[in-house]
Amino acid sequence: MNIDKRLVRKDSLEKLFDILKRNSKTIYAPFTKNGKSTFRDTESFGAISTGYIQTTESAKDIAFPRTEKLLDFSKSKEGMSVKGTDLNDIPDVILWGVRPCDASGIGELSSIFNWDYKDEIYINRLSKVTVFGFSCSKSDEYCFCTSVGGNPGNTAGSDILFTLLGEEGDYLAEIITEKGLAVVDLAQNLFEKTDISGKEKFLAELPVKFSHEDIRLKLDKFFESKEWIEQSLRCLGCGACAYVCPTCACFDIQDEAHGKKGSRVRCWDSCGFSHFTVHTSGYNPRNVQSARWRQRIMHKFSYMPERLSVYGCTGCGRCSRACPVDMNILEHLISIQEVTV
Amino acid sequence: MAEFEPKIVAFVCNWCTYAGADLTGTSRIKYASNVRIIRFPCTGRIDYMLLLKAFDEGADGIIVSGCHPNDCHYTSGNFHARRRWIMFRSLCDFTGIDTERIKFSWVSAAEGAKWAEIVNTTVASIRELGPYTDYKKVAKYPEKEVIHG
Amino acid sequence: MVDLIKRAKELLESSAVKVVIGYEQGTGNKTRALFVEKTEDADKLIFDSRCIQNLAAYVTKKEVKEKGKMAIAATLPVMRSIIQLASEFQVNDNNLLVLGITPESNLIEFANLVEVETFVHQYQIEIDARNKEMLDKLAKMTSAERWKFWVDELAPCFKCYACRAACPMCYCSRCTVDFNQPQWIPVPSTELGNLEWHIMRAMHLTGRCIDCDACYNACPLSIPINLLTKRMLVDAKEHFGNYQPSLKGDNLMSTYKPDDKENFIQ
Amino acid sequence: MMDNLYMPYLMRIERITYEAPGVKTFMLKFVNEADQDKFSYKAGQFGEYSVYGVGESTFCIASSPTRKGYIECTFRQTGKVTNALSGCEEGSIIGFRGPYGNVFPLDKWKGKNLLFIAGGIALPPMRCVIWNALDMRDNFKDVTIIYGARTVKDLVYKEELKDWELRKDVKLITTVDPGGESPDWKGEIGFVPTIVEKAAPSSKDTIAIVCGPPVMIKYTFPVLAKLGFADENIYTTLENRMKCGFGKCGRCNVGNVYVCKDGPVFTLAQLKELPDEY
Repeated sequence: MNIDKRLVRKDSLEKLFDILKRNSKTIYAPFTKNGKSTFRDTESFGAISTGYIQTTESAKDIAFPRTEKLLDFSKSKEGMSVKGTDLNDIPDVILWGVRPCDASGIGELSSIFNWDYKDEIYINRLSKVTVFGFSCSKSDEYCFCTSVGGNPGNTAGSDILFTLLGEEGDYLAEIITEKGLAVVDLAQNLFEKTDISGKEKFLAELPVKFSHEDIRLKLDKFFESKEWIEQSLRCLGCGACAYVCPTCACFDIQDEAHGKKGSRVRCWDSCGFSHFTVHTSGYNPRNVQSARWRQRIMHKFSYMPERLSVYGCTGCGRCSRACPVDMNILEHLISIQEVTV
Repeated sequence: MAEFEPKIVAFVCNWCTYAGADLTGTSRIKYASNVRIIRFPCTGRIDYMLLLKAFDEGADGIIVSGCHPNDCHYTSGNFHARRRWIMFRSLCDFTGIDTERIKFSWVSAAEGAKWAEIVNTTVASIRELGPYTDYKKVAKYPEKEVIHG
Repeated sequence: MVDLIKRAKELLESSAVKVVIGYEQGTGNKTRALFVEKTEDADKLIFDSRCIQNLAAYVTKKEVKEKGKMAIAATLPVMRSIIQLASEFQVNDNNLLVLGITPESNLIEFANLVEVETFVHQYQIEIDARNKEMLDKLAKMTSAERWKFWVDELAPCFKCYACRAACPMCYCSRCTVDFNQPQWIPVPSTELGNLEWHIMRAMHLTGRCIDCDACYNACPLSIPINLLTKRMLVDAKEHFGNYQPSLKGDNLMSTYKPDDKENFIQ
Repeated sequence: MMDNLYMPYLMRIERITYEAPGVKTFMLKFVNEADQDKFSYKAGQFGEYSVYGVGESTFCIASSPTRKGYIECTFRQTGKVTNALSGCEEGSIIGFRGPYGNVFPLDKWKGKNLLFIAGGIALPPMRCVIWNALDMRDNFKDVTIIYGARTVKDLVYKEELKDWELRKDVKLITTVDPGGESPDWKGEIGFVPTIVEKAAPSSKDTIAIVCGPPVMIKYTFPVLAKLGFADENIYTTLENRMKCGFGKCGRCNVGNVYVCKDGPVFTLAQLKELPDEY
């Protein structure tokens, strides 16, 4: 559909929030605790964090929760009964305040969960989500969306994209999808007709720092490079980067049971953990941190483009911000581009 | 509604308290039947994680008991255990785990009556405190569908 | 830090050590670990008040250790960690040289770990005022309030194990949570499982933690998990006397006294 | 509505065979007949077997698709799930989802000689294709099986080995590591690569299928090369750690190749293209 442009007054956002709540929508919005922001089920407009360049955690939780039931089982005298997750229980959710890099990350996550085998739990969760993207008017030294094909006003992945028109201004709302339109229908009078164009001047300026195509080509012959060892020497092998990443989808499957009842659950996992690939025999194909760091970069910039035709990185810079030892992905990618093979 | 019957798990050492509990029985001393006894070679072997798991699996109270100091079959197992209990108990206190629900005691093989008394007073006090709903609420998983942050 | 750069160059030139672990300028206002193997890279070494990462976490890292003898730029918490690690046989004079940085930011080189220990023992481990206040606040709460506090604080934990990775004392090649027979702690992030993990972490660090705050600084969600180990430190002091890491290896939780006092065992 | 990808079939353990110390074979039947009807697989594929409350474990389907109405799996008791499986009795219900992965291209092999080389617990992944080939025996020329284990006790499928030994249309060579023989052992003594070299099967018109512990594979490939086998005619199966089985969980990839989707069956020629991460 064509993108429909509307004007939303500054003070209308709160009204919109209330209308959505009255229509029994669950609203996931940025919430700050201990100075770190994540997306939470939010009851009041006032609780929503604002002014962030980027939330600490990504919004992927909404379609790919950190811990998620796949099925329930129970044993009884009559035998074993197994029941899959009831997809009808998934609520309609508004994902509020997502940055364009996060919104576009949904597409990359989906490419994994739709690859050949369709993961209907993920698909159903996502189908219930309406994404309210908010363009970026600020960026920091960790941002690099423009280097991986995005931009601070990218509409990809959002159902409605709000762009703040100047510091104290109103919002330009771009209605991108049918889902977005459905929201407009609930609050017609808040979305005023407008002929404003040219949101670009209100967006953050972010020069391109590297070429992701070049990186991909470079990686084809980079597997054995010593660069991986040098880059990963200070990496401590935690999972912070993977867990805050909007596109990291690696998971583990575990059974959690109490007595005769239990569930099989899917939970996040990370390729950075030393035990991620260990065979039962004890043999580990990726037995050093450099191999695991290489997997992380190769997966995002070589394997995913080759197999799924998308890059596994949106340039949000979260992993670099979250890293306890300052592994800066942007810096490492630039040095990969610069190093001669 | 039926009266609340506390579920108590007792972690005891083989050499003293288990033998003591045995004596309670052979002496025909009656005591509350709410206790499930789990026997260990020594109190030194009783990992604090086991106590947490007992609550996780629905216990309302816990008894940990072994040989009196200086009486350990392995000389020093209970001394090590005592240090661990001191620190674990204060960590429980700090994290808000109800320390009233974990009773520590020394019961020798000759103290059948003491064992009965420990069990009876524990059952009585847990009955007073009621079911450990605070813990069970948090352990409600896996009934809960999705755990968001 | 001119002294440090000079000394690092000398050590590398004379092959006295193969790698010098220090700090360099990181992204923005951050600093980060630097591994100097070539003398020319020593010029990147810096030291200032921002250098708070506990570098002792690297002396047990396989990939770093394999390089050969290490020298480490060590602030007081790092030195304490190293003494504790030495008492647990993880480092020794043959594989580690300590380039101490005094609280006054002066370079002080030690001939051996015994000298490091002597130096470290001049200073008491003190909990900072802000955290002390937090501990007091928690102490005044009711048990139920504390329970709620911790369940709420730990619920966001997604188990990235950055706390474990950043802690110099968490050097086990296979952590309890990586075992599945038995599975003590659920692999997924769950409310109770998170609590169990952090209780277990605090217990494993009791008598070993030297209060460097590496776990808290590493946590991407800034969960105040260091309060747990701090409280353990305070309580250990109260029950078993003043605690200092020591080469004698008499770790608090692996030793006992027949007259240890308690008031709760019936 | 789409099917839940993670929903296993309920399987009843019909029969348990004790194969070797710690090794058992389960014959599994579908609890729901409807599942049985829609289920089909080919030799080489694998599945996720689960004990409810414990977890899932990945291994191949060890029975031949030509034998209808059941599947079999053989596993060694090593980890959490295999321990729990080992504790199951006949009649117990376990979970199975699959089949996943690619297959041995039996159709492509028609008219050729087949040489199966297996070591230890790696006979099961090959058993499906051996029986599959034997059940359509006329399609192939000579069939040779070389199978070795550490000791006589560790040889799996002892009954079937007897069966194959008696068959005139199969040449079976069994071997045990030096020191692993029993007083009445009549087979070879020596490591698998050595025995392959000694047996010196012709590489002409022959497909070699090799399965075994990494060290056996490592030393067998050069022997086969010496015998004149082209890399394209040597097949093996990889067994990387997996959780999902269908290319999502992110564990099993070797470079950009996913063992669960692109494998587990690979030719040596394909393996040589892959980075050394398996």
